[in-house]
Amino acid sequence: MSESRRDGPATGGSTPADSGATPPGFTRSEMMIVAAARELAGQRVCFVGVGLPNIAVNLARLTVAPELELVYESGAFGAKPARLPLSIGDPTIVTGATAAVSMFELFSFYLQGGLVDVGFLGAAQIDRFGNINSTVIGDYEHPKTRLPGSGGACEIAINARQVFVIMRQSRRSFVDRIDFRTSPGNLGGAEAAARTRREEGWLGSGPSVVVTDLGIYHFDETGEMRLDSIHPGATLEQVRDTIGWQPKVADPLPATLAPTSEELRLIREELDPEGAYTK
Amino acid sequence: MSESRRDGPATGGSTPADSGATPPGFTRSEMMIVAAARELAGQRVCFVGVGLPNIAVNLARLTVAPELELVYESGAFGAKPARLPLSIGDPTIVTGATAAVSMFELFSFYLQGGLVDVGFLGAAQIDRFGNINSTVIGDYEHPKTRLPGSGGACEIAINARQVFVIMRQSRRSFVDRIDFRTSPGNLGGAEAAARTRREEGWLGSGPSVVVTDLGIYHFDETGEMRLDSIHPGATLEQVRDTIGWQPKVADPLPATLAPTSEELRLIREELDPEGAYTK
Amino acid sequence: MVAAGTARKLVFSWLGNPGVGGLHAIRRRVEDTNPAPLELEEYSHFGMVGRYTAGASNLPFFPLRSYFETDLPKVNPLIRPIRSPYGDETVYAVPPLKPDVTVVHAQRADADGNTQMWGLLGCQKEAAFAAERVIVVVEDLVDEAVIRADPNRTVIPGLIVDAVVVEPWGAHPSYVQGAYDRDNRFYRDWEAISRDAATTAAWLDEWVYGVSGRAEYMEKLGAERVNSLRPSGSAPSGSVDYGVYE
Amino acid sequence: MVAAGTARKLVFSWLGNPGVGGLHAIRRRVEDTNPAPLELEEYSHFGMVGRYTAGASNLPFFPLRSYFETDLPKVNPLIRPIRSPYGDETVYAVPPLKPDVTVVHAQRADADGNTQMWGLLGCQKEAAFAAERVIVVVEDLVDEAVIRADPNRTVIPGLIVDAVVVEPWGAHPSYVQGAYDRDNRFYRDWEAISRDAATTAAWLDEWVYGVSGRAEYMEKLGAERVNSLRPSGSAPSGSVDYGVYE
Repeated sequence: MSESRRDGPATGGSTPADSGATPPGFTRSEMMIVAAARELAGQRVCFVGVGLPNIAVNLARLTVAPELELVYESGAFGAKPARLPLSIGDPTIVTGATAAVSMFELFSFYLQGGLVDVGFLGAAQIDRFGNINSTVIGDYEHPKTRLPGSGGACEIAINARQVFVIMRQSRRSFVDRIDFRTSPGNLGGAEAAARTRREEGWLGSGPSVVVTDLGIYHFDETGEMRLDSIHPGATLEQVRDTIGWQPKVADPLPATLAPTSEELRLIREELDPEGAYTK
Repeated sequence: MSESRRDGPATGGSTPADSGATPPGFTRSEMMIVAAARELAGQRVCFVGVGLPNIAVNLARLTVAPELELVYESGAFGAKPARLPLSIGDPTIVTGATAAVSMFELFSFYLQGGLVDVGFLGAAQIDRFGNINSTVIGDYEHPKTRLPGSGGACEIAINARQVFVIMRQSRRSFVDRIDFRTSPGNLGGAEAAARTRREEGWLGSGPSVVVTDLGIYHFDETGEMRLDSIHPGATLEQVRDTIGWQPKVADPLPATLAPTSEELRLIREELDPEGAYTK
Repeated sequence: MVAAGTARKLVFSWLGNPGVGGLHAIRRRVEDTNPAPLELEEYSHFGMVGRYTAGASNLPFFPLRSYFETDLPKVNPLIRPIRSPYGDETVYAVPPLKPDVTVVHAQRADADGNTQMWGLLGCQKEAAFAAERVIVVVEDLVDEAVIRADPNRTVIPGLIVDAVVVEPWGAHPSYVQGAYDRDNRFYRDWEAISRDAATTAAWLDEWVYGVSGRAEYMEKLGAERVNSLRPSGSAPSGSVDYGVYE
Repeated sequence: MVAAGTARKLVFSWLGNPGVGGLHAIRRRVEDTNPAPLELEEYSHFGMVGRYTAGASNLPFFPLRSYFETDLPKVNPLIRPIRSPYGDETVYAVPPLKPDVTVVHAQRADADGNTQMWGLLGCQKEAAFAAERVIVVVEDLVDEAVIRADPNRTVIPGLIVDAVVVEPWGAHPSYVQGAYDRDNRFYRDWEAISRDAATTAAWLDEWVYGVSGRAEYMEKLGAERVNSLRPSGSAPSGSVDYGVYE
């Protein structure tokens, strides 16, 4: 992640708004997507998950990261989709791409081979150390909610050089204890995680950013999430109400720069005219 | 191997000639190539080794086995070479082939996956049980002659459903003990070989025919080579003089049918006009 | 098949309506065992790719760097650690998967089943080589000469194909690169249809049991909708030269 | 490099003059340690393919069904048995190979190194992904649009390419599918040249040290010989349609 980008909001942003209302002009989902896209500045190869990562990464390609090479687990490298694909299995991913390869090749040579800089994931549950659940809510054998499962998320978390997460925060999603560990984050803390990664020969250094509808989190030296930027219109109270633990908060806490009119235009007119991601 | 083919020479052949001279009209090499090609009648998928197998298999495709699918370890399946390739890395193998694939795919899915009916090999040394050496003559560390090595021969012998061998016989090549086992045949005998193949999960059932410039050998129930047909012009004395053990000989011993004029025409005019294989 | 109750067990790595949401018919069977429980054997994507690769290669296992420090090996005892014979490193292994039948959809095949595809390849090749039987469904049946003109484009050789079904639009509501688009409306509609067992059953009655085959199904979809799925233009690959070597 | 004495060790699966015979320069070094001994690390073809695949995939080993009951594991202790975690089956493993440099020859690449090839692919892809550095030598430098028009034809992405060398006829005496033929005369002549250290040295003086580069080398070969290597006709792949999806 580029430092200038990371410092951007701190120097250029306004102070957090007191009101919990969404400011006029953009939605919380739009702010989340824009914030996530900006985090990709300076990155080269990004493995794109289904759902919110898909629109964030495509926005980044059109704005802060024109050189970004998009990898879709379905088997495309260097994709330049002419429209936002709803699914990661979509013909627009292939037409005009640099390479269309088998999933064996994609997972073996690109991901496991260490060529992916950022794995960009969504999730149903996350804990303070960035461990992720996308498998079940409740007990595995008799789940309350059966979720889609790993897809490629398990190996992306282990083999991508770093992991970005984008998800809406709530008491059900930001939990003290995830019900199932689908993708490892910083395990029980930074020190143990670093040792495990070294001993088990992981290429990845784990999660580095979580972008939600309320703010942007990075991971501190203990391996725990810390709120480093709060979105315009969001309050600390809202943040605390939607997290199942006492979150660490940067001090001072800058406000995320609001979406620019160009970022909003790209989302609304080019990427998601039907509002599938931004409702 | 088709039974009619196998019995062919016995019913239709002449008795062995007394004279050791090559009969007029064809060379020993031509007889060897023709005999080897005929053994391929009824086969579907043949993995073609470099050298003599290459011309024998291509002759078979033009005569007794028009449906034969040629697999070249360099990565071609269903090759229809418009000329005889000198090497297995030759563009004529690809133009007009059914598929051109990576060596990973060829060795993994086609060979190891069990789709190859016949692996057709040449060799420098062979013993009575069909074990093959194509690595060194003499000691491995300080060889008298350093040979090319396995190439694909090692895994072909293990994974092809059966193995055909074509080689000129001599005291140096048909030996009591090979100097190095590059490709396993019937090991120390049929019974032990069958047990080993079962226990180690081999797909192949080992060598089934050896064609030389003097005759055709199959393997009997003990797993040992037996001379089942002698080429016109060759004598039993010549056979025994060029084998490093007391060879088993079928009784009665039929003579191999001489090459037909069409077989000779194909070799001389279409496959090997420069005589690279038939000198 | 899950909704219709004909599937007993799923071996899988992802269960979703891509880009839309969950799969309610599966959720009903897993969460409520309605109408019957559904057995699950769960991997990640790479795990499934490895399973097909081992199946196609006749290997007893396939090694991969995944599953470290996750709960997947705990709920699936077939995901097992394996130690490298070089150094003391341990990775995970998955067992071979050899489907009874693999069905592949492709752009074209010849009468012998030699099949070519372009676009996303997934793990269709590995799944085909791993299978006991292979059925290829194609948009176009072509002459053998078309296949042999571009041997690097061949993904599945006729050698392993048991049947070729010529069924244009056979992949709907999914897509075929260059032929038609993904029918996103279908996936979005499915979200509402599949939420309820009764509406799901009604849909099956109308669209599966109620049509004689693919042709009637496409006719029922209507020409306007079908035509809207055609690509807006062509994007030719261009031709390369293999050369004549005689 | 073996003849010139600059190579110290060979890691290999086959040492021959394809279709012609042995390699005398190697034989001299191995049999007579002349001019110096040559260290050998020997596998089979599939073993080498497995080594590159493990290197490209960052796997600590690659399993394969080969080497059973042969002498190869005895002379190469890096070929090791590995037991399957499913049942009690044992297969063999080879260790990853990560070349310092992989040099690949291909028909075409764009300026970013995105490389396409057709014809026999060997294990060039695996060797490239396994390598620390990749040099691509191509017949033609093409526009990025040519590559992107046919993404399934891309074998090596520019992402892993360090240098693109545009050198027509750069594969001589070998061939390039569709561009020129294998110069079999060269391989046959080499048999006699390489039989003797002195004639080998003279050849190196004339054809390697004595020319300024590939262009002079081709000129020295002569137009007649070069022209005789061109394919006798063209064999076009034909074009397929990826479709525009906007």
